[in-house]
Amino acid sequence: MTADGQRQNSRVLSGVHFMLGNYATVEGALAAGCDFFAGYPITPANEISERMAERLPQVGGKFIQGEDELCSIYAIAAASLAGAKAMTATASAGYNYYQEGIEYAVAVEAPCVIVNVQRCRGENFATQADIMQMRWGAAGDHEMIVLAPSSVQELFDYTVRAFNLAEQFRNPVIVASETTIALMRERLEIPGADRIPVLNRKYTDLGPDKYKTFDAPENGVPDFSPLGKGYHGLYTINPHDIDGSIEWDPIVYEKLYKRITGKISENEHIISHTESFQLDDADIALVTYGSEVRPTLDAMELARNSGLKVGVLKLGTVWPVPETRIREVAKQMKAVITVEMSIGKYAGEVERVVAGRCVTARATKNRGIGHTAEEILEVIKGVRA
Amino acid sequence: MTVHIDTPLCKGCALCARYCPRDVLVMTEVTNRKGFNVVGVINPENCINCRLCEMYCPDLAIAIEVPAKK
Amino acid sequence: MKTLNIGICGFGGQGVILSAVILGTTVVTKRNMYAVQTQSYGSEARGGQCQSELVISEGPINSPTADKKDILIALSQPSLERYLPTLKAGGILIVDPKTVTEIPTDVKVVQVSATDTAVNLGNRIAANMVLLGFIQAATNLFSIEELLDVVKDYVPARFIDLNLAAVHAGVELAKSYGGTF
Amino acid sequence: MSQMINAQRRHIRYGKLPHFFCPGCGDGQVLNFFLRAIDELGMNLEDMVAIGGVGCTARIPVYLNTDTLHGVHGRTLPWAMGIKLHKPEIPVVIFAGDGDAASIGGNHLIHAARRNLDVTMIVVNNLNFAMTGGQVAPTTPAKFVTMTTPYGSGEPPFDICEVALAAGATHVSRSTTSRGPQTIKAIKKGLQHRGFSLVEIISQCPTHFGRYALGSGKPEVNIEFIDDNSVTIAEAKNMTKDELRGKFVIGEFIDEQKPVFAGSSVYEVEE
Repeated sequence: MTADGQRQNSRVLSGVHFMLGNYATVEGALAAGCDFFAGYPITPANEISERMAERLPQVGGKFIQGEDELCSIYAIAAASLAGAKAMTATASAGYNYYQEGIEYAVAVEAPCVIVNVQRCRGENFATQADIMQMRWGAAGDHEMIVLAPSSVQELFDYTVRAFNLAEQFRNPVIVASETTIALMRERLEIPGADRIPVLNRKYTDLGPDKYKTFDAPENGVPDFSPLGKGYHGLYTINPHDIDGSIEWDPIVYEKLYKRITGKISENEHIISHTESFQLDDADIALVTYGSEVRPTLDAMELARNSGLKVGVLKLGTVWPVPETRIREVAKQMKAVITVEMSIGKYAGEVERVVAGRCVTARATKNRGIGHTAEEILEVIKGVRA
Repeated sequence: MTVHIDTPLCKGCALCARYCPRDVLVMTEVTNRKGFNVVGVINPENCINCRLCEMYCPDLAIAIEVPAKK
Repeated sequence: MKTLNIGICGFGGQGVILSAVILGTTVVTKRNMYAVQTQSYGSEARGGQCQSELVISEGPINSPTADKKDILIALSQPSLERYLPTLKAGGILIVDPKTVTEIPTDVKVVQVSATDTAVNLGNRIAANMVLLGFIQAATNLFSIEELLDVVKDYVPARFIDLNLAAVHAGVELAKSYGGTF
Repeated sequence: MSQMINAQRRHIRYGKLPHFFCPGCGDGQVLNFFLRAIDELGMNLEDMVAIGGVGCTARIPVYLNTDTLHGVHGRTLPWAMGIKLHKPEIPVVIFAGDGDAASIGGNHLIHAARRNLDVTMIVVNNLNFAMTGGQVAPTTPAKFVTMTTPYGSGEPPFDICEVALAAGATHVSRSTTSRGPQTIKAIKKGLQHRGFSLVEIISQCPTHFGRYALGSGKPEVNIEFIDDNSVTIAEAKNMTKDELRGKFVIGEFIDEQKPVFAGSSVYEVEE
């Protein structure tokens, strides 16, 4: 059965489907072991909630439609502390509210996955304008892991990866979905359950007398303890010592935040995921992410057809910035062009990393629809000239 | 009956003295390390083990010891 | 065939999106091809203009929409007027003469009496299934059995017989039209 | 003679006392009452999760030797929902001030009551925002002076119990800190109730409400104000609406059994 997989109720819908992007997000989450979802209605993320409401109870999970976004984000953070693999989904305006709970999840290191189907302000048209709010929105020092899928297949694959990274690093992981791919139906191949890598957080081997909630090596991740089993974990947003106790001490505070951020920034090489297309002989690299990868690849082909040596660096993870790879590419290029669907936000990051190693330019557009290949080609030609 | 006052915890709110029906407890001029005037026991023989002081103390600073039966 | 771009447009409620989804599902799951389906519609819950695009290819598809369509299926007069400029030069326009009154003469037009056929079968709601049957026979992108298998998955159980009959009727219409495009 | 310590102190996390509450604060008393209720019921704190948001009352769970979530204003009930739905067997108790429960978290309160989420919510209502320095709260009686109502509050106050009742809570009661035995009993009933239970405790804040609204920082002045304005449910029955204005009605308002919340979408296998 393949009609968006609607009539199966196993956890992993292995097989070939023609599936809506939002549904593929749900199937990725389930394949990764998601057993808790809380969300609040908002277009164009509703199909995620609707399918979760149908699918989660089938596999023994819990679905909640919260009274608002705040309820949803805190419910998943707390369910995560109770041991759940938890997810929520929203669209840009709803994501604003999530910042509050994301700050908490970061502070107490609660693994969870947040899907943000980016939309234009108040309207359900395509954009990538939240790229900075997904990185910097929450208060306080923090690092974020943000994945940017570019297709229905990647909505599935990256959601699985988001759960794995969340569990591995005990941090919220954001799937930067977009109207474009969320409301698109496309070919989706779901592998057999045995071929989907699933990571689970590490529980402590220590007893409650020896265990300390936030004890971890430098840039490391603390082992997890179950709730209600006598570990008396204190999960507070306030600055806390390794035993969880509220402690205002500048040294303790600095050490805590260096570890919470360092576990991500110092592991960029493990987290980062990029793909390269025809960069080996190229002198112009197009750097892009999310749905903009699609017309950018077409633009590369158009450019190659007219004799221009153009390649593409696709960023599967946008945060942390894949700095190592961007630097490597920039060294070999005459120009790096950032392609994105906003006023030009991530371009600033790319240019920061390129740091004068070559010329930089931007193809930016934010009018509810992505670039066409021809529009990108024009920018390439402009840089050439 | 022995009324134990954990003076480092006492904040001198005097609620124990307020609830004591037998005037066993009274505020003193003694200050603890935090600078609070602490409560003192003046006539422990009057204590009837009602334990209201223990129950109303916001600081868990009072314990009543009942003598072992002979 | 490298890629085939199909546009379907009409009023909301005519099955514009479902038709594209069924076509996409059939080529992807039965023929192991690639397809991308997108849509756009007004903010009305029902009615209003509605448009769906389907790109079919033997390999992965990058840009999800195409400026110019190889096949444009127009199910209402206003949507025809709006989307006719997206028809590729030499492309095929498919219209239902019942719902499109002013049929252009400067493009290759195929008239499919989908609504009348569906009404004769008992319910005009099955007009889109007549069109799907027609497209199957006219394009041969997939077999009628493959199409019927997918249709069964997408329509409510109580309407299956009606819809399967409508698909068969569409195939017959294509035969009278003269087979493939 | 060796020093004997208070028996309830064995429940305090890492023995961390003195706590940070002001002298004579009702929150310290509620902490004490709660621990007595736990002991009398023979419950084990280590099996439980205690939740506090932000504010003075929210610090109570920080001292309890339980698993604790703390530090975000108003979101105690969403947290509780996440835990209860994933691990229904874990008892969850919330300590919320009037700011957490009625102001920023008011909407969550309505919906948790409506759903009959199986948690015990102890609301310590000290009639003002205390931790931030004594600003007006949704429960501050009309015309009283606070730091943000220097000419007297122009806002009508809010009755937390009535809101919970109207929203469908299955156990609601109100007591005051000056009624120790009754409050311990109310907390015990709240903990034993299966379903949403709200136990409101009217409490003194000598430092802020006392000083600004009542003109005295002495705890007993604040306690006497609460006592003087408290009436039982039985007494209230014979009072007019005007007579009841500004009064704290004390007692149990409802105690009934209804199915508890198990998720918005529930899978029922057809036989």
